[in-house]
Amino acid sequence: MSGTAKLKETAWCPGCGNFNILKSLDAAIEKTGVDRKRLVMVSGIGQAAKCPHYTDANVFNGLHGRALPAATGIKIANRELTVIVASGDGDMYGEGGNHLLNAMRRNIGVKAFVHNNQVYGLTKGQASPTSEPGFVTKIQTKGVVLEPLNPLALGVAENCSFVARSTSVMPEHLTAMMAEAIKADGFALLDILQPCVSFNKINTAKWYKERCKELPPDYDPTDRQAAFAAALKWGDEIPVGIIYRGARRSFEDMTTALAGEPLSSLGG
Amino acid sequence: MSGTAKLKETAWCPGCGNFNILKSLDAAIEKTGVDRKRLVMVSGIGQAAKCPHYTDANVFNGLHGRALPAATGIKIANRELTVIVASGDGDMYGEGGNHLLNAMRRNIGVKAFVHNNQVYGLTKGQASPTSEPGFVTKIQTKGVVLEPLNPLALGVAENCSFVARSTSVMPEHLTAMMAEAIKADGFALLDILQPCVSFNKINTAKWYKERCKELPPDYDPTDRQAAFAAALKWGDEIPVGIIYRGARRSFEDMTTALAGEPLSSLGG
Amino acid sequence: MEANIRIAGEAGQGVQSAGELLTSAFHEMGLHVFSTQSYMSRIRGGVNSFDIRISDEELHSGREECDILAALTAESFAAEIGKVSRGGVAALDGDAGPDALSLDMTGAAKEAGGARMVGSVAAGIVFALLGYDSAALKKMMEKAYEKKGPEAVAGNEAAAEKGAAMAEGHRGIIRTPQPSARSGELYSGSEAVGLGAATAGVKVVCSYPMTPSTGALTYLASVADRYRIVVEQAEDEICAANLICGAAYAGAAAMTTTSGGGFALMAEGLSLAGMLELPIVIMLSQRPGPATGLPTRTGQEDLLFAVHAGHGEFPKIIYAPGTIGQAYEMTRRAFESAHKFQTPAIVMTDQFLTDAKKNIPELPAELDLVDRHIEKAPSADYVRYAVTDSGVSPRALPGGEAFVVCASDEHTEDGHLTEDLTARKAMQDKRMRKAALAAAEAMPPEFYPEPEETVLLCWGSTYGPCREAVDILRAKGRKVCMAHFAQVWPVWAGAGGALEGRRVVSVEGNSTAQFALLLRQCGAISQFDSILRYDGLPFTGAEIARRFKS
Amino acid sequence: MEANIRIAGEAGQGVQSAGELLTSAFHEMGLHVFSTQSYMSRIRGGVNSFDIRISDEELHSGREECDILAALTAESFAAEIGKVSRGGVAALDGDAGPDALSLDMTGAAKEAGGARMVGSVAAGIVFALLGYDSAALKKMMEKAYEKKGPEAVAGNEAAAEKGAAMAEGHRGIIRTPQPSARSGELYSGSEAVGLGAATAGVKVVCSYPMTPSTGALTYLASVADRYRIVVEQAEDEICAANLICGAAYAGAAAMTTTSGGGFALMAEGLSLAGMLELPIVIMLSQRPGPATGLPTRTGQEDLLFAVHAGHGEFPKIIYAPGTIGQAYEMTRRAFESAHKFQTPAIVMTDQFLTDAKKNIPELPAELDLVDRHIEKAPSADYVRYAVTDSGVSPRALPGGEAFVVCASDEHTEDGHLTEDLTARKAMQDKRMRKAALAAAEAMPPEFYPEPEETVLLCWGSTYGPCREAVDILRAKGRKVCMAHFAQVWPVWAGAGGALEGRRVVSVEGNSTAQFALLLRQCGAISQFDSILRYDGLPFTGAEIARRFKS
Ligand SMILES: Cc1ncc(C[n+]2csc(CCOP(=O)(O)OP(=O)(O)O)c2C)c(N)n1
Ligand SMILES: Cc1ncc(C[n+]2csc(CCOP(=O)(O)OP(=O)(O)O)c2C)c(N)n1
Ligand code: SF4
Ligand code: SF4
Ligand SMILES: [Mg+2]
Ligand SMILES: [Mg+2]
Repeated sequence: MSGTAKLKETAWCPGCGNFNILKSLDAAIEKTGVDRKRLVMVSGIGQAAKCPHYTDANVFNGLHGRALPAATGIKIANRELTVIVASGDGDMYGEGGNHLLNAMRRNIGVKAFVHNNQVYGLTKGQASPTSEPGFVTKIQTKGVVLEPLNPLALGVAENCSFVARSTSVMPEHLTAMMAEAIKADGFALLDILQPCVSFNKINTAKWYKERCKELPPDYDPTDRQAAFAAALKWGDEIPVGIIYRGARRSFEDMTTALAGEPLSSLGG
Repeated sequence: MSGTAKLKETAWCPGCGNFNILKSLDAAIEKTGVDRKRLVMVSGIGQAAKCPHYTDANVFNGLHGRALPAATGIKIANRELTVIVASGDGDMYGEGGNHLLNAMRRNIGVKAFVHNNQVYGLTKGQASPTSEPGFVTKIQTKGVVLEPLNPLALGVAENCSFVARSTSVMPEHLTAMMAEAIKADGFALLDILQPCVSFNKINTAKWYKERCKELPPDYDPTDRQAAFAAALKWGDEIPVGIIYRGARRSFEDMTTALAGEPLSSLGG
Repeated sequence: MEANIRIAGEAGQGVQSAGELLTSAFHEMGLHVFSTQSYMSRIRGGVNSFDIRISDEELHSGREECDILAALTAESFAAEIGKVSRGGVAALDGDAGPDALSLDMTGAAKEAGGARMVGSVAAGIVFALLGYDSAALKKMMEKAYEKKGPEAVAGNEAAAEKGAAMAEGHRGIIRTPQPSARSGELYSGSEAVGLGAATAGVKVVCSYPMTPSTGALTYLASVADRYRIVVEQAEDEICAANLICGAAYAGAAAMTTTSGGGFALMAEGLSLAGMLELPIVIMLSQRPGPATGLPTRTGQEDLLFAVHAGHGEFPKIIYAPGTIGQAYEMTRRAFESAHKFQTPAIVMTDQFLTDAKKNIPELPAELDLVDRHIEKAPSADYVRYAVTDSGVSPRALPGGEAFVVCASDEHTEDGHLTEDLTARKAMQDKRMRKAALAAAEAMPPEFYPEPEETVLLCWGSTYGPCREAVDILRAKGRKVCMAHFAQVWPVWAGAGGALEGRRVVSVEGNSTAQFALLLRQCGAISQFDSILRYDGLPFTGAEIARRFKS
Repeated sequence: MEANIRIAGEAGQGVQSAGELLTSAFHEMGLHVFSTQSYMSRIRGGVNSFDIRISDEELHSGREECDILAALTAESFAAEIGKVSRGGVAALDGDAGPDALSLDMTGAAKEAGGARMVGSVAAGIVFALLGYDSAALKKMMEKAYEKKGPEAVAGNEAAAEKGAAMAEGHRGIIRTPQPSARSGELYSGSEAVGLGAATAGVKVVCSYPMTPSTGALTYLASVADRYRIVVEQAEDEICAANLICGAAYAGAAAMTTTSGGGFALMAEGLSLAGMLELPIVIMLSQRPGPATGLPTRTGQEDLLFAVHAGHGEFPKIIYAPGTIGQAYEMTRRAFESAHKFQTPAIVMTDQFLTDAKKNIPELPAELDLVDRHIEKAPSADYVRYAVTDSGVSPRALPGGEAFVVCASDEHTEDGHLTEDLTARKAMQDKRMRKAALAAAEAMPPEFYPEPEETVLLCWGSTYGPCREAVDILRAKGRKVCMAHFAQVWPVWAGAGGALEGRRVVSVEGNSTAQFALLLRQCGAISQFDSILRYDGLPFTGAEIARRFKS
């Protein structure tokens, strides 16, 4: 085994949605023909954030909540790298909320795949920003009273260049969405609904399966008003698919200092 | 002069929009009959953030970007206080972005009045999150390439309970909006377009005057789709008024430990 | 007479529940207990273990070897079998080979009602091996599973019985301490911190979850109704720090709980509390770093960071409880000092102490409010930052008769921002006078049993292991004592005098002897030796004694 | 022979432009110059001042008194009139009373083309009072206003002439240094830091604006095209710290610029860089705290915080340039060391140094890249965190033949996270070996002129004032020298030996003598006296000499 091969054994719970996400990720990488040597998987801290260690790729597993700034730095330093962030809902929507807002604004060519299990897994079951109202935990003993964060609506509101949702319970769909995100120019947000068998007894695989429905074929992701309506849908039916595509140029293309050879090739 | 009277002299530039905002604030406090002894003005750091010092009120002038968490703590400790945050666009939309998102989610009874001059004033003219694309500064030497943050669309997307816009160039309107925000239950975001005569030569008083138009009387701020459309409007016409009212209960009302006398009255 | 029992297995197998159950049962029987936990940063799989040390005398720490190992997986068996003491016994749920007991614990659990009861089977085995009657165990099971219904109680009891039956042939194989009267109550370090805060009058707790600080947060949430506390999960640690500053300003005793990385994010807020003279309390529960490090392990690596954290210069008070009882007391004291000196106070714990459980004299659970030192009727010319001789200014709350104005910029006495550089100096001097005052009132260390030629210097959770090491070394005739500092900042002014002429050996859970460096920074010592550990595990008394060189 | 000229007025009146203009003009004429700025945290109003000290010999600091005061407002006149030296002269734009010149500068400016040219009128007055010919001033005006068009040039020249004419009656009232050959080039501390970084090869600069660090950021933005640098404004300092970690990982030399509060927010990211062994550079430009403090003033209050910042233990290298030349050199060295030891390096400056301008030998502006120590052809079994004797592991970049894996959790040599506690210890030891290595290569202090009985200990920007104090004191026969540390961490191992037997007087811009405490923490000194200043203004040589007690 080469010293830098991926970890063969995961630290995930049997039955966790993360496994499917990992499989879809591998499939999407194959499908899009991404050169793994030029692929950097970035994450923060959490159960989902361990994902990069289980991929054959370069890995930057940084701080909780700070995957996006690190990924941005990586992409700026070497824009020839494919930079994928695979991390949790707490990581990207909680601690990392400001960076998400600004990655959208910056439209940096980073793909954010958010393993959204609507709970803090690694720290044993506290509410995450996407936990449903009423969700009871050892901290939220009377149930969550905060309005869940809607990452998709946020993306539409901030004219994010790519906003999509999929779920680990629809692995092919997930692979397709990941591939679309990778192919898209600029920043891409892919929210991936994922069961956590250990701490989320509400939003189970069954729950997601019953609700997640693909957007109709005539859905137009460039229609911002329609996208906003789609982004707000939650409940008995949860749309999955490409919710929105903002018409934007990427940060890399708008930054003159990034024309030419990668910055990382300059230096002593 | 009592030791705790307001500062008589401001540190603002002559002609600055902040003066009108301060006047409207005073008018709105009078209009709503807020007891100044029970009023706490909270801010972070910036030119706008000096505002609390020029009001007759209690003042918590904290850290750059952190006005909202402090205000939240104040409101939790004593829900009988009226808590108004008066601070800048850099403060609340830049450094404080994550707190804004979460103040909306938490629906804490704090009123955020954002003096939005689309620039960093105190630090001498760098781009703020709301600076327009192409805005040239000593840091953004080729002009801003990031998409401006849209705080109103953000509010609509996150179902914020009160989202409004006004401008220092329409002082009566501003007073009315402030009064509405103060009267509303839960968290209120009021974005106030304000000229900065020293560093923003684009978005001048004239520029705002020419563009800001009140929403039509039949506009329904509870219609979320319409609100989203209104929030996106920018350019030749910029709507001012109450953009959105999310149907929400306040954090104070949903938190059992906050029933009864203020927490601040308990203790040795 | 004592014994150390270890339950080991995967995360998610119920190692912790079984351990908790045994701990309570032993305590209920009238044994002294000290339990510790060692676990991985994952939810399922891996190797976790739970130690319950029992004795007929008071205990102060854990032990590296165990006398009974009950392993629920082959992996954990392999990891721990080398640490079974001579004369000890090991059992594995599976084929353990010739030197240990192979017991089909899962099979027994299934028969009793389900594989997830395997921990109760193990508990039953342990009781039999120790030669104890399972009555106490059953009593605890009733209590623990009451909420889950009579079936759960019956199932677990059956599982324990089956376990006891499986090990019956080896009953009493271990020499065991004799139970006497049930003494004191069981508390974990987390609970003690939480209870200390609750009784002191904390009203606002705002934190972002982070191991190993989450235990105290969870405990506080569990008693929030009883004490009327708002426990709010923040979006990040920066919010937490600033929110409690706001709450403290408005008059509520306020606190946050965190660990190294979260504390780092709070450094700016800490400086704010110093500037605004706000009584906030931070529990900093340490784990090994840098960065994410070993998130579920123990360490004492953040001392110098904590002492110097925050830009600019301002007073700060830091306690580092050594025992579970001190965790309660020092947390209360942190609230007291924070309010007395109007400045932030920190309680430094670590994974070892927060997760450890021990029976100690019952901690008062009634409200016993610390004085918030509030000026209830400020005069007409009240100013928040009056320059006083002591440096402490009368503190009024907003909402009363006087405006309370504060600014993170330098300010005049009335709290408004100023650029008058003379006022600046006066204000900085005023703030730093509080540091001098706090220093004058700093706690002396505990010398155990009394000052000696050689001093094992320690702070925080190393108390127990160090104290045991002193007992071991003194039994061998070494002139050794312990000096434990439960307050690490400001350093007690008498430290230099008390340590003068003695050999100092600093025993610390870090790689640079930070506390000794701090004492040297203060001019209290010049030379020192050290015994350091930073692999993520706590010291044990035996280890310190072994590594001690005269 | 020397003179100190002060222009004072409101923010927004052009005090700074006039000061810059005079500074360049004096330098152009062939004088030695040292300029400093003192301003408030506001955009208009208040009292700002700009000092230009001129001499026929090299200068090292500013002075408290001035020989010429040109005040543009009554308020600034009142604030500064007491600081005019005996034999000096003051002029006010308005009625100055009997002891100073009342000159209608605004009137003259209006005549010349507009009130906003009042600064140029003042500059003309200054030139006349000094008895200098305005040619050099006009030359600089041409340069400064070229971009604004011929009208601006002509207007300002006319303003200067009117100013000179107004003061003609007092021409040469001041004894003035004689210009000789134009020597060296003018740089501010900010420019020197920026140029050092640019020539060293920085490719990614990510910062959030914060006074007084913004100058270096602005400078870097202004040369971004020339050196091909991405200068990106972050949404907050946490982004900045983590973004440069990512950039450094991917191979770009990367840096951030900040001040105390922003640095506090970066503490977690600093710990990350320590754990991932990333070569990041932070310029920390100090101002007085705590919290927002005095945002536009100077101080040296963040030393102990910086040295211990970040949770856990990891190596860190900190420079504190004392001069503008050193600002360039130490920034370059920070990049060198960060890459050599693969760990974060910090350059500590402050408002005084970043805003100061002085003529020094021209700094090389060509790229002179520091070695990034990159393994270009990693072998098939390459691992990022190989445990080596030195502690430094061969560093490859992602995108090449080998995967580069890194984790903020403790990790094995291949960079993957681990909970193997033996691996943990090996990895922590490996990292800390780099600290030892860095310590062995730490810079000795500069003794000026040579070691003496009494040592004025200093670090960072206090160099100049301290050096001047030594000159003053030695002229009085005192056996005093300066020991200036341009590297403050790790502390040079020889410090103890070099200072032994000497009296140490620490001269620092803080209230607790932090550097002396740090030296004592390291065991290098035991006793010390101190001369401290923390009102937001820099020391002057005369002040130190005055406050020095034998
Ligand atoms: C600064 C900081 N705060 C808190 C933590 C503790 N922490 C680690 S992971 C996590 C939450 C994980 O939740 P999520 O991102 O949803 O990932 P999941 O485990 O659910 O996949 C927290 C709070 C940390 N590592 N760093
Ligand atoms: C942590 C931190 N970072 C940076 C700063 C510097 N700073 C002070 S105010 C400000 C921006 C102010 O812009 P804005 O909030 O829009 O207020 P304005 O001055 O325009 O009213 C900045 C960057 C600071 N005080 N603290
Ligand atoms: S805790 Fe939840 S999210 Fe984490 S691995 Fe287990 S099931 Fe998956
Ligand atoms: S800098 Fe701009 S925002 Fe600030 S006071 Fe001046 S005009 Fe107003
Ligand atoms: Mg999650
Ligand atoms: Mg602004």
